[in-house]
Amino acid sequence: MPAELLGDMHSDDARRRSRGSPARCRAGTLLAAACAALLITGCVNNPVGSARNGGIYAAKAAASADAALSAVSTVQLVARAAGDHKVFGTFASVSVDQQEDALTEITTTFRSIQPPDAESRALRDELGELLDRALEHLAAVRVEIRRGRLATAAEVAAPLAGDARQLDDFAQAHQ
Amino acid sequence: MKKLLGVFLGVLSAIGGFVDIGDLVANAETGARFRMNLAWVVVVGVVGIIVYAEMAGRVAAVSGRPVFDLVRERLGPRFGLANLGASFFINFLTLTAEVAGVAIAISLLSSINYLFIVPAAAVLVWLVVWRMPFETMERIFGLLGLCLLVFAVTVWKIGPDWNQLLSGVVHPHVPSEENPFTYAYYGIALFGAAMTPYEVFFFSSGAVEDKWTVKDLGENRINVLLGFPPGGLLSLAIMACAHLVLAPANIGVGTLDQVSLPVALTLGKVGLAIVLIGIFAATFGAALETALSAGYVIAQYLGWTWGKHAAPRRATRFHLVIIITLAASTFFALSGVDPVKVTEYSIVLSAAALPLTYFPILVVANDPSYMGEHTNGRWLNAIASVYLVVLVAVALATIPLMIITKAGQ
Amino acid sequence: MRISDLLASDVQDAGGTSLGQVRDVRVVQDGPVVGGVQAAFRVDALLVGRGTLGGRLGYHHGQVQGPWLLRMLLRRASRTVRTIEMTQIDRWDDEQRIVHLR
Amino acid sequence: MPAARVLYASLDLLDRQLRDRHGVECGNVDDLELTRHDDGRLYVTAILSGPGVLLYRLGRRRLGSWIQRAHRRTGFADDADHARVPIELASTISASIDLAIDRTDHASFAGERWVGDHIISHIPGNDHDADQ
Repeated sequence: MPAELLGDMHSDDARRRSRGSPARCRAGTLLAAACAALLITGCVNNPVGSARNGGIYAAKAAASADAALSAVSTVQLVARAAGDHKVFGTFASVSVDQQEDALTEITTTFRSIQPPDAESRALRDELGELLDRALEHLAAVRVEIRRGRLATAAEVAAPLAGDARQLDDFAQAHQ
Repeated sequence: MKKLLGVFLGVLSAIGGFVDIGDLVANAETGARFRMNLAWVVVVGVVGIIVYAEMAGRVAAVSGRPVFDLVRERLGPRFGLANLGASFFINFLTLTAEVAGVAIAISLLSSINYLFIVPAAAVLVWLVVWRMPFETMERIFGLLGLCLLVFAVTVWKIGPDWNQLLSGVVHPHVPSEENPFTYAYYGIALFGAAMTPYEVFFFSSGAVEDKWTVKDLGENRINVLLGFPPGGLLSLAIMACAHLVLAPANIGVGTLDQVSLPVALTLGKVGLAIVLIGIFAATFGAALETALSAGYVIAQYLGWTWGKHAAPRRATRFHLVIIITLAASTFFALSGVDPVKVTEYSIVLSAAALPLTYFPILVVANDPSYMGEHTNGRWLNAIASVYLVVLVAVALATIPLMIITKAGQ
Repeated sequence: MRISDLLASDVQDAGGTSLGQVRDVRVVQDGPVVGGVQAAFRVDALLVGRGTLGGRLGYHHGQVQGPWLLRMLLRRASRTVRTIEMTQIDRWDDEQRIVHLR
Repeated sequence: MPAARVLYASLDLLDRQLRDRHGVECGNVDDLELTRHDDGRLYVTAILSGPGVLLYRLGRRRLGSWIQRAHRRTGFADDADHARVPIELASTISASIDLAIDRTDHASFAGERWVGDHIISHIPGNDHDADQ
């Protein structure tokens, strides 16, 4: 609803006192400024809250596992496609680099959340281990592709299948 | 015959020009996460942009007045200024996303890190705005954008179970593991991607630049009616690819290479090359339109001389605004901000800002002193009014949903 | 003097009670011929009241009719707009921006 | 004699696009000047448009007037008020308002010329008409 129309609904005296001063114009620019502030934080990094109780921690762990699974699956597909000559070396290396960056950020963001209780600490260790292993396997694929050995990329990516399954099970278990 | 060829090329470039970084990301993300359950939003969005763009084009052709000229005239300078601030900010975000998209497409072809390519891409955009004639610019990038039809070829090649695919479209439901708020948030993102305001700023300003008259109204309708629906189908093809290939592999779209993966897996290197060229052309064309829109909205609000046709020396402040905005977008893209996230924010906020420019256009399209016998008909007004209510509802729901779902987490 | 001052003026009747703000100014091109070409625009009446947007968009004293939804919405908002002829005006204090009626 | 034309300032005049004699945009109608003639009646005597005028109308009266005065001194060689266009020079008043002047001697051109001289003219190809 246009602001000016809303303005008419309020009492006319209030508007007369602010007569001449562009109250509505300030409201518009305030709205834009609020959007800008909201965005800049949102765009740069995913704001991470501390997990107050185990339930929230488990949900965040599951979300991290889901995101990690996405990166791992992508690299699996890209490695297999590279082996089948379905993608260029350039595409494969850029794609794997980006997924590695994504997985690294998921891991650091997850590690920065404080586990509130003993059970959560167990979850952190379990998922932490899983993420590190996946990161290792993913790095191996990157190196293989970066060296141009596309044919063997799929083999090097084989362990990722196990990581993917475990990440998927973890995510389902703590959804 | 030449006229027919002109119209044919116009329709093709409308199809090629419909999809931009917002459509690529939104449709792939929703396909991967919600399967085809949000496809209906694309259909609603395409009908909306047809109504909105046709009205804006007709108003520009009959009254010779582009969008932001009318926004100030009809809403007054104060509310027009707030409207200008919001629209310019969202256009800036979209421009940043498009420039980053161009750079990523090139990096996927050349494996140079995309951050190095961003400045070069921005300079290339500026060069085209500065020197290339309007029609040539529209034609080249519109037609090259047709390469994105390879998404449709991919869906056909995969040969999916069509009625299973269509069931998602016809009987949409919120998937069990997703909450309705996120479903609504992605619906708004899709809607904002389909009904991008900058397309209307560009469309109506282009009509004034090309000196459209009442004679061109027919061509305007053909371009919109024959150009946008196939563009919408192309968006659904992108969604279907993600649904058929990415969703089963538990892949959520976070980067542009994932969007093109289904094509590569199905059609191999040739398909991949074509889709990357298509993504480059679509995002480059959209970067041109958003860069020009930055100049259009400010120049039209303040009454400056503006226009792509005239030599830059005859519209100096218009071109200065474009140069400054492009430079600012380049710095923002280089600041390490996640390009897919910026795209998401730009399309969601676009959806929220739609009533700001849609409302004045709807009013002017109903003003006989401007439009004469080209004033809106009863049926068009009925549809346009329904969309106004939908747009206001979307606008009110966007910010709360953005907070509840933490931007679609 | 500028019309923006008049548009920002409050209209008060002889007793000093406010009738609302000047929403629009009606001008008629029937003044003395100026520059040998056209008649001058004479300020003929003030539109006073609350609903601004309806008038500004053209629903109140303009020709905009449709769409039905907006006409209903905006017509009701600008129901209270009243036309005051210049003859009813005693004086316009453009410093204080108050129009005093007779 | 046809009935005299009736217009409403906010609806039909203010914020309209101004075009010069060649049809080129040269600012918007930011405000209108009123003058009281000896018959006691108020007449619209000029269209006001240019830096500071819109600010004045938006409520920033002092800042608007200051910018207008400062601009008047620096913007043009002579000391005429280029932000003021006598109403009789408005040849047609419709969707936009055509003025029987050249945009180069209108107040809003000062900014256009400054940007042209100091920035745009230094970039090659600035006089190339994009449509050749």
